[in-house]
Amino acid sequence: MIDNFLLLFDYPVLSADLALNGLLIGAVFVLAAFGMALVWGVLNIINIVQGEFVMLGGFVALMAAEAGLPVLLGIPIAALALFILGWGLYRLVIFRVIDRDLFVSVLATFGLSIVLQQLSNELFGADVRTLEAGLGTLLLFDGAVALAQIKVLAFFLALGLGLLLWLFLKYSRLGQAIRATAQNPRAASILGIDTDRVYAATYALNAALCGAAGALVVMAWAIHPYIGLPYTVRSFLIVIVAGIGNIGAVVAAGLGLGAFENVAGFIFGTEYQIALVFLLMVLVLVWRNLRLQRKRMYLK
Amino acid sequence: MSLLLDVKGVTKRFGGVVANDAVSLSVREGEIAGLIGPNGSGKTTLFSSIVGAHPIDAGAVLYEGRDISALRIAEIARRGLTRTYQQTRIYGQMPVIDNMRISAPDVKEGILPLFRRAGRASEARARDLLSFVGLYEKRDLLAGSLSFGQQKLLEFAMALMSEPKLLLLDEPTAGINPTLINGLIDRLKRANKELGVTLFVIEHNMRVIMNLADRITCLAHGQVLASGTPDEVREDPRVLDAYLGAQ
Amino acid sequence: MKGRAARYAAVAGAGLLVLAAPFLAPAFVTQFTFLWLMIVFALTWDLMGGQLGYNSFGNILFFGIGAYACAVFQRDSGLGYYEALAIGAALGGVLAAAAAAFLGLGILGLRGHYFAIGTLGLGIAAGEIAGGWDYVGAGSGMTVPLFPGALAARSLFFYFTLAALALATFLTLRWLYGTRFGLALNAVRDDEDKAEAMGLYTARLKTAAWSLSAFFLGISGALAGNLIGFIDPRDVAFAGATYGVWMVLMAILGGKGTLWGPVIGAAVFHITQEIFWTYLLGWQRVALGLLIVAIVVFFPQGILGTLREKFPGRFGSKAEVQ
Amino acid sequence: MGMARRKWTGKAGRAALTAALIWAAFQPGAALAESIRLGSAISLTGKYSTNGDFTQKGYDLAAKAINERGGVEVAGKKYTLEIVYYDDESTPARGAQLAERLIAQDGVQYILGPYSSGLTKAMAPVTEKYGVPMVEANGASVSLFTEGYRYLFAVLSTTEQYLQPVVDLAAKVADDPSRVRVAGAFENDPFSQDVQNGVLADIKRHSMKMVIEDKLPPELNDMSATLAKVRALRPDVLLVSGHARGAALAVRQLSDMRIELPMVGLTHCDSAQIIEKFGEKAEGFLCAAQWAPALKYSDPLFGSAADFARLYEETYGAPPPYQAAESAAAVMVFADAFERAGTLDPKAVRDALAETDMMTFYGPIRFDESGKNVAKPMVLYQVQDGEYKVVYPPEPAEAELRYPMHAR
Repeated sequence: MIDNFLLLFDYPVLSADLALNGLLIGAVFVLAAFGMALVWGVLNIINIVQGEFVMLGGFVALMAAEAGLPVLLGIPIAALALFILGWGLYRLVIFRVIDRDLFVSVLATFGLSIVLQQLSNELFGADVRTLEAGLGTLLLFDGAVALAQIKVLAFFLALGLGLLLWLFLKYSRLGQAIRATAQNPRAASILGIDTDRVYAATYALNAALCGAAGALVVMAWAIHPYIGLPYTVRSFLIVIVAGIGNIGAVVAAGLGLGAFENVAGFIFGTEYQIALVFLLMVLVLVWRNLRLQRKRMYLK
Repeated sequence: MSLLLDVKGVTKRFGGVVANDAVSLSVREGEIAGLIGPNGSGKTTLFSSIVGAHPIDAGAVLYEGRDISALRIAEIARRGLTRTYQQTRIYGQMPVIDNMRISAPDVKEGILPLFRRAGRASEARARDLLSFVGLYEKRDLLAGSLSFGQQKLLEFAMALMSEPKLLLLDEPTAGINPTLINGLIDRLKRANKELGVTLFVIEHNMRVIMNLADRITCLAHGQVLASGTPDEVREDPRVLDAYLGAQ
Repeated sequence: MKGRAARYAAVAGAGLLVLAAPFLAPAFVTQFTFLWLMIVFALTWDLMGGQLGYNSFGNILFFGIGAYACAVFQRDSGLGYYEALAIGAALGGVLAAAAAAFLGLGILGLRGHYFAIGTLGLGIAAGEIAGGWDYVGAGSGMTVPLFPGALAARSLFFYFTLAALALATFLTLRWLYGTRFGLALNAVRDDEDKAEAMGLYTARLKTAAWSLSAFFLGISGALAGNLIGFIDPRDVAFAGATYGVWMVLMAILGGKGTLWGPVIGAAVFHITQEIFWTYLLGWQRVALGLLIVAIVVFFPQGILGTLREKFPGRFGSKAEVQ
Repeated sequence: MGMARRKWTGKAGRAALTAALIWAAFQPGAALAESIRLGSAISLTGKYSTNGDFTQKGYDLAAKAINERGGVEVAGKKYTLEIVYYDDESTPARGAQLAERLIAQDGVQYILGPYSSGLTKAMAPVTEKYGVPMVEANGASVSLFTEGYRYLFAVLSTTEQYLQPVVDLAAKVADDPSRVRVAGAFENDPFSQDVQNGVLADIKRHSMKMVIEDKLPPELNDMSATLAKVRALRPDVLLVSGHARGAALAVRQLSDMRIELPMVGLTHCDSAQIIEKFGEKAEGFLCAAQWAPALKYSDPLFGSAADFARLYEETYGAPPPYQAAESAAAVMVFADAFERAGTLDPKAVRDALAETDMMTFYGPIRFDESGKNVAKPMVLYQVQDGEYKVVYPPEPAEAELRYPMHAR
């Protein structure tokens, strides 16, 4: 651990490498976190199946590429496929848990996540899978920092999609209906908004965002059927740090988490990387709660 | 009569909104004090400030001569200062009688007394208080299945069970069947006289509070507008203005 | 009283059955032993989730602490098998309870789903840390000492120790729920702010409940580690995806917040699960996931809760006197 | 009312069905007089399910081949082989429970091993305590053979031998072995930790220097932190052991990050299908393997190693990874032991297993005291022009080592 730390001083450019690579994967976390914030804010459920949407998005992109389609086309295809899946899941299960205790939705979506994991295991096998987008590598600082171009592309695509989402929520009719429902579902339904439809669309939109994120993950990193939970936790972590309504903060928190993970994983050892993410989440929760407790309140 | 509660210049802000602005008032031992004011005048916020549900921004709350404004709600409750809520709060998934049992005064001593068998006297007192508010027949029902008015009475009984010195009641007659209100006023008075509980009551119903309270304070826009005997307050033109202006 | 006599007879009958079961169906001893373990899981979870209203996804943490503490003690103490196991199990229970008390300082201040997710994070992080920590064998896990006696004796030994643990847990909780401590737990569950405003020591209550839950789980971990014979950090000790979730499910399936619900839930779940594993080879977890969804969506009250709603007279709810 | 009644009959029906299922679940499977039942709990789901699948295919192929030849002859009577499977979900706790179940409930008296050292470690105490022989083909961890198990037999070479050849080769090509700098990334599980211990001993022997020693998490999906270190320190040799995942990620990310090293040694290349997946990028990687189709071993059942590969490919549509080959060999070992024991008594079969000395398409099999196969060496492939070529040891080597790896 100390060795690793000293190494950073011996090779300062290493920190740039780690931090940059971390920022790039952070953009994908941001995308999934957008979706989580959306579903949390509008439907008031915590969607544990989030990470499985990411994973499935990856497999859809993989299948599309194996079917001979251009690799990058996998991103919209994954988004579309997951949109449909999200809509279907809403109609089958999610609508039944919306007005219930939060714990019910946590457990129900957890059940769904087990189902999707195992189905993917049966359908696609348990291997790590990656997809070659056929792009090159960007070398910076005389080759001391290498960034795969696909990661850079993923970064900008993720941020671009985030921007699109923001525009969509702000200016489109459906987006406005979503925001109205988030603020006050009863008032929205009195005003003639079909809240059930809004819920379905929101949930499907979330799935689509995760699907696109998954397609980027399989192209730039790797996926396997059991990759989901860490993505769910990361989304959750980002949302509780940033707050539900604040898109800028979500971006900052997501990128920060990516960089933190990579640097911390380097210093403490990759075997502790997941532990660090989860511990960080616990610490953030407790810290925020303690601060509120000074005001005699608690996290709600 | 000595001062049991002395609120000195209490200010409470929520963001930019000043809910209580340098409020000063007092409650004497053994009396029934009233707190009135139009909607949004900061009455419930003041209650929350007194019992320590949230920190106050300025001023002091003196209870039995000691400043309790830094204490937390449970600490304050243990000293015998308890409140009820406008939106009644009871333990909905527990039977009525268990709501009473867990409100016994010795639960405020710590964890260990909880393992002692509740004394006969305590059980008897729970039953008596339920009879007192007319809920004895319902003692085995889940508290959540009671009507709103009954829950209100249960909460009152629970508060009495915990043997407070000073009980803050937030609109005790709201949601109570109008034909029962006279009975309730009578019970509040009996609780005050017979059990020796000092009462501080927020009330919207003017007839009730004029009938009940020894002294009344009127809040408006977070500030004390007037205080005095019921008659003084009733005839204060500022109070009339505040109510008429607000409605 | 006639009811009392019948009750004594039932208790005696059940006791005899517990004693005789391993001899009646010797092939199933290990299955029964795991059933006792599941009952401990469900009961201890329900103490938190059902009675206190704190839905923990991380109670498996205490199971793992118990398993590791005991295994390390057995490895390093140099005592004989039984002595080391007994002291190790006690140590596991105490350490788990201490961990609960310590972690509770921060975590028990969280409420609702924040508590659920915070504990989930703790459970998973614990597994990952154990998987990287060389002192406890890191990713290679730990093997516990071999049982000194004969094969049949081993099975019976673990059957009876776990049965005793389950019984002790059950009786402790039964006693506890009869005291005002039990009422105080329920008060926190129903309205924590109110409980606090009434002067209850909610923080201590919550810590005490979690520590008690952790104590029994710690002991169960110590015994289960020896029963299984091999402790893997993520898949045995901190098996969040299996035991960790099952304990929640079993309690919910049987009926949260009741004494018998978790016991019934554990039995039904264990049997269902074994059937899935036998007949749905490779698809068992899909079925399990669907079962989870179905349970929480359609029977959030659980078996006992649903029965109480339908037949209040026979299943002890008092909600019908109205 | 009608509704309520229907509900009730539905409930009664469900209850009856459940009862029937429970009853059925607890009936030991009816034993066929003419067959010997082998039991196996393998990973059909979970992180090892790919290799679990190969294991099952290997078992099935061998059982089928033996049965088509008329089965096993024990004391003049012919028996067919039948395998009972359970899914251990890649978790040791489940594996141990299922082993117990196979033996105690299903009455199975011979166990075929699970996939991975971790699972084998969990099941060995169970088979040991019941005195049921287990022949396993996928648990190579050395620590399995230091516990004094008497009923455990492994047809494969143990873990510490996996990457030793790479270290030997590195010492051979270097001018001065003591100046060779080695980097290692090993998954945090029993198998890879043993691989690591094996190479550490050899590295010490050659007085090489270990510059990176990383542990990889089992839920691995990004190696960039380790590889960033590799980029900075430029070691002469990189060793990666992390089952199929580690192999796939190493190939992929080394190329993504443009890191070119003279020598990289991996395990599980063929099950990770690095050639199929990465093509050109896989060139030059060294891969540890228990077996290769190019080897010159043969037996009367399957013919040569190449014949086995052909049969496997005809049956399953893909070439066999070594996991399938060693699994098939495990079944052959059992069949051989049954015939030599001349009885189906587990103790006698155990003694016959201990005496095993046979040649198979997979290689020679002879167990030492601790139950591991000491007769068969490991081989090392290098990916050369899109094919696996055996480059070490010199005896079955098909091609020269390319060094540095990207040289042509």
